[in-house]
Amino acid sequence: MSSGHEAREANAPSVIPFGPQHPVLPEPLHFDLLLQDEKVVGAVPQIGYIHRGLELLVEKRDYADYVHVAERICGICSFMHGMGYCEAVEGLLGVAVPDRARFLRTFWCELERAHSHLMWMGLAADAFGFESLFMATWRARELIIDVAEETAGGRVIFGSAIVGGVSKDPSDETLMRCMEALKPARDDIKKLSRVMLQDATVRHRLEGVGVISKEKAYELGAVGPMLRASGYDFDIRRRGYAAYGEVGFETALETAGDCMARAAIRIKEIEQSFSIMEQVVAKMPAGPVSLPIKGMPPVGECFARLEQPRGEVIYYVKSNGSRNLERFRVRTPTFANVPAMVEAMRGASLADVPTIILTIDPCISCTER
Amino acid sequence: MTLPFIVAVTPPLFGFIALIIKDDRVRRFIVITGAIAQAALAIALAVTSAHSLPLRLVATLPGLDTWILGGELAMAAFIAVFAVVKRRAFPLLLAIAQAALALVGERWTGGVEAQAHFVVDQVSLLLVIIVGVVGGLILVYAAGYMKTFHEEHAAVRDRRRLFSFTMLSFLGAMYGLVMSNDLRLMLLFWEMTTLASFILIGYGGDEAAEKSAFLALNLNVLGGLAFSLGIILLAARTGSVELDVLLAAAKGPEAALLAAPVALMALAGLVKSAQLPFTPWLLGAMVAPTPVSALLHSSTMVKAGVFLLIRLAPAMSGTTVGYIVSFIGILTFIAGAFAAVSARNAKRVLALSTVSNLGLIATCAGIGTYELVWVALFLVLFHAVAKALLFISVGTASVGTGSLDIESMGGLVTGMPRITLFLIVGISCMFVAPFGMLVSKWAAMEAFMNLNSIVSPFMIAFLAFGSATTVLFWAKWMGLLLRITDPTAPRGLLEDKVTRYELFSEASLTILAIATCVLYPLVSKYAFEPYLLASYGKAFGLDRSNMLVTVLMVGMTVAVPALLLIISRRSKEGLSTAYMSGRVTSPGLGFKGSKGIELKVAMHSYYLEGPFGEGKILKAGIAAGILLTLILLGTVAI
Amino acid sequence: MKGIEIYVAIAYVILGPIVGGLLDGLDRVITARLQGRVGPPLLQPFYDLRKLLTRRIAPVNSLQMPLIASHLVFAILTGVLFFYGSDILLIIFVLTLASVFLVLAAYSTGSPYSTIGAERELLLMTAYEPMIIIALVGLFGVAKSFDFYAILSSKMPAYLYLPGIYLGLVYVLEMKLRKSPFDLSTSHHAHQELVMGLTADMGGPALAMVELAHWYESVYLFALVLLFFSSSWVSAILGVGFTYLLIILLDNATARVKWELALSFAWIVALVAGAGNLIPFYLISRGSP
Amino acid sequence: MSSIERSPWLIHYDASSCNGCDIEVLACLTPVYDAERFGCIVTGDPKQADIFLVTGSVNHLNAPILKNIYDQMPEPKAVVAIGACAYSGGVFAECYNVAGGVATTIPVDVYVPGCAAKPESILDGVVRAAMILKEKEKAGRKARALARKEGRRSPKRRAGGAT
Amino acid sequence: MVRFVLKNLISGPSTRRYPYVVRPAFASSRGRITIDYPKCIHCGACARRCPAAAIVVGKEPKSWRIENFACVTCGLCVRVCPVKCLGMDPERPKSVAFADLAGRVEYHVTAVASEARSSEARSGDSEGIAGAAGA
Amino acid sequence: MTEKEIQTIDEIEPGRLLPETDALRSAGWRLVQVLCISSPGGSELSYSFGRGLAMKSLRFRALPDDEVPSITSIYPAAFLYENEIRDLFGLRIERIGADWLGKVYDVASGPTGGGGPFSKVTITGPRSEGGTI
Ligand code: NFV
Ligand code: SF4
Ligand code: SF4
Ligand code: SF4
Repeated sequence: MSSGHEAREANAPSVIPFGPQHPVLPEPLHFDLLLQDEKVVGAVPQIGYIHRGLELLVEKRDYADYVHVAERICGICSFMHGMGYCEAVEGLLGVAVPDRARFLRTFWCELERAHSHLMWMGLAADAFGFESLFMATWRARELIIDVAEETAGGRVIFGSAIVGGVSKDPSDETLMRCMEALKPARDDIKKLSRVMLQDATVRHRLEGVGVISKEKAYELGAVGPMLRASGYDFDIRRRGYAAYGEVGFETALETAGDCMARAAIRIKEIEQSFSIMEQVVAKMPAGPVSLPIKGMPPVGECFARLEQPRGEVIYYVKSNGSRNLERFRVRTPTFANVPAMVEAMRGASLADVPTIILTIDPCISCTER
Repeated sequence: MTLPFIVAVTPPLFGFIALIIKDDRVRRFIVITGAIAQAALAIALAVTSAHSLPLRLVATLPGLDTWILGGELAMAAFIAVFAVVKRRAFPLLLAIAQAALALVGERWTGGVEAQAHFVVDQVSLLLVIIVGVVGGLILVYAAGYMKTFHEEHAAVRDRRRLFSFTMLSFLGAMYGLVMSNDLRLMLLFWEMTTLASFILIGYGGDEAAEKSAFLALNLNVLGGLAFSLGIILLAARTGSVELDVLLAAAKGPEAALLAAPVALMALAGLVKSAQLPFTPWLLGAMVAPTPVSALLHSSTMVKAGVFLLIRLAPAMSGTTVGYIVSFIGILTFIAGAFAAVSARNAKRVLALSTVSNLGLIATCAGIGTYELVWVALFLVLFHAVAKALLFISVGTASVGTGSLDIESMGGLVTGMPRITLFLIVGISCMFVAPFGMLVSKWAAMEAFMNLNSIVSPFMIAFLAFGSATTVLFWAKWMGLLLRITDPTAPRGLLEDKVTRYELFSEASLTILAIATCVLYPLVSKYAFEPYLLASYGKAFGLDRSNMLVTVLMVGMTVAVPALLLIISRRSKEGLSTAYMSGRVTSPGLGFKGSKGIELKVAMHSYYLEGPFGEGKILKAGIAAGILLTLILLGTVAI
Repeated sequence: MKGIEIYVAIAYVILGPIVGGLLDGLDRVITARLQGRVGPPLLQPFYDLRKLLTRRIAPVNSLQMPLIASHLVFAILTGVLFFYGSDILLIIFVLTLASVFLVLAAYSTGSPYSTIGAERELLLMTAYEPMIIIALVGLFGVAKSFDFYAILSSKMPAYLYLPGIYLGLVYVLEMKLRKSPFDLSTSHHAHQELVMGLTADMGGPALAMVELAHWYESVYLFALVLLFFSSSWVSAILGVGFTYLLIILLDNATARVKWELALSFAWIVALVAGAGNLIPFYLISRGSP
Repeated sequence: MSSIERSPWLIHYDASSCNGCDIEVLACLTPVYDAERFGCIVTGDPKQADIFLVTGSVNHLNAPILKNIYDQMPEPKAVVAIGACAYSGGVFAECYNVAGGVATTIPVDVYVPGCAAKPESILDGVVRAAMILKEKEKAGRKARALARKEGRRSPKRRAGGAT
Repeated sequence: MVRFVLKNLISGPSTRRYPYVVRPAFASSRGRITIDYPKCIHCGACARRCPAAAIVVGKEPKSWRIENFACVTCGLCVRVCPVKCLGMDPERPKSVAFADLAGRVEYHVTAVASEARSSEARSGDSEGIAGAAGA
Repeated sequence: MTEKEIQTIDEIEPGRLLPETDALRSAGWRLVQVLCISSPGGSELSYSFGRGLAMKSLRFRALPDDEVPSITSIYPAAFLYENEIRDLFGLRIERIGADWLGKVYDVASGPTGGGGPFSKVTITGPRSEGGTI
């Protein structure tokens, strides 16, 4: 049988298993990596480790209760999953949520975006071996998380979205106080962004790595920061769902299309989130935060589209008139970004693999559901 | 007849017998007997003459210069015939030039009477022993290897009789060369080695072999021409053709006159030792069967080149010629080391490392202080033993794995545990303290430091970079050998084709390699220091306590791992599996990859084409080498 | 002549790990503080080591443990020779020997992460060796000796003559001590592309030996730094302390670089800061005997 | 005697968690919670880990991986199952690709409640697991001593010649 | 970054020294479900709607129990209870060793009809990590 | 605030998929999602395309034994959607650019007799052994 000696073809690449258990990947994901020295000449991903099949669960849950499952599609973009599901169901029902609920939803969306982007920044820093930057970003993130817990009741799974509105109603004073409490985080983030964007070693790791051109990004269906970093202006918030029609913000854009550009986009968006939150708190209308939802949903279907931290997400619900929906489906941003990620990986070096995987800010949990 | 003479003629004598015997087994017996006999004679010569060095011998052959001339012309004719048969114009031209030069030169060198035709001193004896012992072991190895070689390569015409003859004669020529004091004689032997190597490199008989053989021939004959021109100039200017006279004169007022002849002879040495820009011939010579490579790289041919350079060291020391030679040497040293990083063919790695090490020897010889000559001599010794061991072990390994690609030696420790041990010892000797080559490099650094010249920091910097790089490719190779992907696999499955001749030579060389590392302080004390004292008036040896440290460390380096290995011999059931990112692993590191496809981990070493691409480094090196060579020739013209 | 040296060398064997462990522990505390954390207790490295030694884990193959143990033995031996006053240039080569054993141990496992770690460690060795050699040559230039004690007692403020070389040495010490930005082959933080790289297949006692060897190594590496500040006690303490903090600070203020940069930068540093310092220094001091 | 509780090294594997518990595990390392105070290091390498933190539920694809990581950890070891998913599958218990909690595949030593589990809870769990490890180590030592007394060699003695 | 980390060094760690210092939970935190058991009418609505199947309501004999480790604290049961006897306590439940889980059902924060106790009463049984970390 | 205008859904003949998709691509639309809904009588596939903030879908029904052509020749990035649908719904999709060989999620209740966990198709004929799921 094996003599311990391996016959080799000249110049054949090395084959190594990358993942599913890999400290640099917070989530299980496997690649068959083909390497020449440290250059990646092939990467075949394998997913499925987190696949739960939760879309099918909609057939077993009351359509209104399913939001608690939807929230747990992912613990990072959890609130928006809950809310997106709600938006889709509300569209099906043809109801409009109260104004205060719209504003609170916007507030939490942006809170989530900020914490997600900061989390990403930390993980990315960790992936390229910048431990203290990781520590610093996550420390700033804790302040955001505290605000989430205080206003919504949960640290990562906010749990405040329900069909017809929101389940928590933090007082205006609480919100103001929270905005105040976020100040130090904002200051820290400003400093850390400078490190992220200007430090020589970080630039060495990010600049020119994993470049995707504008055309390619569009073509491959990339969304969110991935697309905007290549210079394509696309932000579903422009559709003005929730309270986005009533706040001002500028779409963050970069043109380089490399890892650094994606980092820059996210950094800009953190600040943008804070500014939207400020506007929302300032304009917060009074009133109820939810509508009573009764009865069965009508037969029909509805799409809802939201801008998640990682990009556009598309929810689809279809009802056959019973308490249980017939089909629920979510097309998550990472799902759309995977082809672009595989493209970006081409010709990278092994040390870039984590960086590139992380700059699309992958969420496998969202992707596999 | 004196012993030196017997030593020199014994190998060709056995060669002749081998040439006429058809039966394989009888011939093998003859060759092995010859190998052992000449090795024994070489040792005997060393032992008996140790007290009375240097021996000065006068050849009593009447009409010696006519014989020499006849020999030169015969060889030129031989080359010419070959060139015509193979339809190659350049070698023909060279042959004609060689003959012409010999005839024309006769005017100056013809009547010169030599005081001593042969001088045997410590340096000669060092080479004699290397040629005898290492060369002899290679011949024993060849007896086993060539049989397997022809079984495996049915396409190659079996010309083993010629092979044995040439190999043995090669040793004879080397003996003559290293003992010659009369430069005309030295040139004659010099040309003989050129011719012998030409035949051996072309042994395979195919296109590539022929091409490489002619490349080697062309460059070395060119070198020979320079040599011959140098002798003529020497004779014309000083009226002498003797090496010791030359060296003595180099310290006197006539030194300036000698610059040109020394430069020309050094050039010949550089060619033969495959320094840049002449390196390609040695790299091309890889096509020859392994014993030939082993012979060319360790005890003969290239060693003849550096031998001449070391001989000339006192004359080059402090002169422009010397500096140029040392720059060519250090350039070759670093280029060879860098280029070896990206080489995948085992023999090529060895060849590049040879080139690199010879570069260092040339550097030392070019600067030519007594300390550096000490270093150079040790480099010659350590390199000869270790390289021979490596080449022949690689040959054996390649038969087992069916490839010369070092990648195919991955995990060789399982398939060929004994050969792996030999290779490990050989590799260790090449790059890691406290083994020979590194001790020499260390001594070289100290010597440069003591040199207190402006070139010192440059040389040290080059040395530092070069030797750091050697770690890269040697350790990589070593790691590759030890890679165990399946610890439960049975051992030694690939060793069935290994003959006992091969094992004998390899084991002997392994022991010899370690022995030289242990015994080198003695060699220094009893051989090199007296020599240096005689020719420089000063002796050099490393600080005794440091030498002792290195010797003790050799002991530890061998003993500690061996001891630990023995202690840890346990049953195999207690082994765990390698870390595979959580993947469940089947024996031999198989895993279920993406899409459910079964894969096996395949790890390849780094070859770093980017920074260390062999092609571009050699190209740059050759360009720089040509420039330096032109400068060298320029000094001749001036 | 050799009297006190033997005792120092013996003291090193006994106290080396204590000093090395404390340096490591202090490093972890300082690092934590730099990151705004409390960090582990100062003695944490010793707890870790003791724990590792009690863990029971089978090796991956029969070569692994002997090779790792050899690594430890030769790491200690390097230090012993160092403090015994052997030629430090030779010691640096022995140091390479010790590292080679570790690299071979990693290779022997055949596992992908260990192997890549080993390759990278070799690259790092290639990267830092020239600079270390040049540093020693510089020290030789100052003290005209390769003996630790001779240099120590030369009372020359080497850092004044060799500022470039000192900086270059700090630069490559980051590599030798496996600190960011050069912790490519293995690192104490798992979040890197190679898992633990070089040490990926070492657990329990195997890792303990590697750690121990690392402590032993760090002691003489800092002793090497000491040689630059040997002019007085005050400067020695300040100099080494400063260097230690500088290394930790750099560790915390940089991302991990890729091997291309590590190699080319280390070489450039060796050439510019090292040789660039050496050559003028050599020219100036050539006149003096 | 035992030092394992002073230096519990962690390995984390995300079985099929929603990331909620995962990022809370990571949060434990960051300045506000700083698990290193207890001597914890997160190592990615099972061979160096003492405590196995698992988040999320098990499915047939990740079960062998969990098992493999568990097997590669040296004895004694402890498993901490974090979050509702790791306990029972949480809200996903009924999904077709969820086999259940971590205990369906490897023995669990500590459960940490929550969805997502809070960092404080995770720290609780880790420290608890460290105590359990200490007990296990003691028990193991006793068993080995007993075995030695009886003249048998414990079958799981460490192979390797270093110590 | 150098300046940033040096500032950290000076301003001291921002670590909350849990378990020695325990920050009180936010009032709105989702910690764990509590029950005002006497009010419960055993209608089973909470159990039916619970997405994690964490509540089991027994009709005969009457009982109500919750597995805190399966509960995802979504609060749905609180919202659907017709008599509003369920509540959300911001304090989180403690982690538990497997052995305890099997042997001591209290950790399920269970209230059985015969011994109508709120989960609150049981929290004292669970061991925090204070003791452990202090060791 | 879900706007109805994003739900332009064009019902097409199954055979028109490739030409229509091609036309959309030429018009600058990009693929944003593929949706499959299974019912006992067959599957309904919706291919959604986006341009700016607008979205429109092509929809057709595929009978249990229909072979659906892959659109990876037009939109290579569609491979993930198609692999997923094939694995989860047991639909036959032909010539996917990057084929995951039925292992994209590698689900436990893998394709039994051609169905997938999401499949509600009642299959008759040769592939019916697995029955409905
Ligand atoms: N939807 C969603 Fe996501 C994804 N992908 C989002 O930002 O994180 Ni888990
Ligand atoms: S327990 Fe909750 S937060 Fe944790 S992984 Fe499961 S769903 Fe996500
Ligand atoms: S819903 Fe309320 S009343 Fe009904 S069983 Fe549950 S706790 Fe009791
Ligand atoms: S909070 Fe949610 S998960 Fe917990 S018991 Fe109530 S309904 Fe069930």
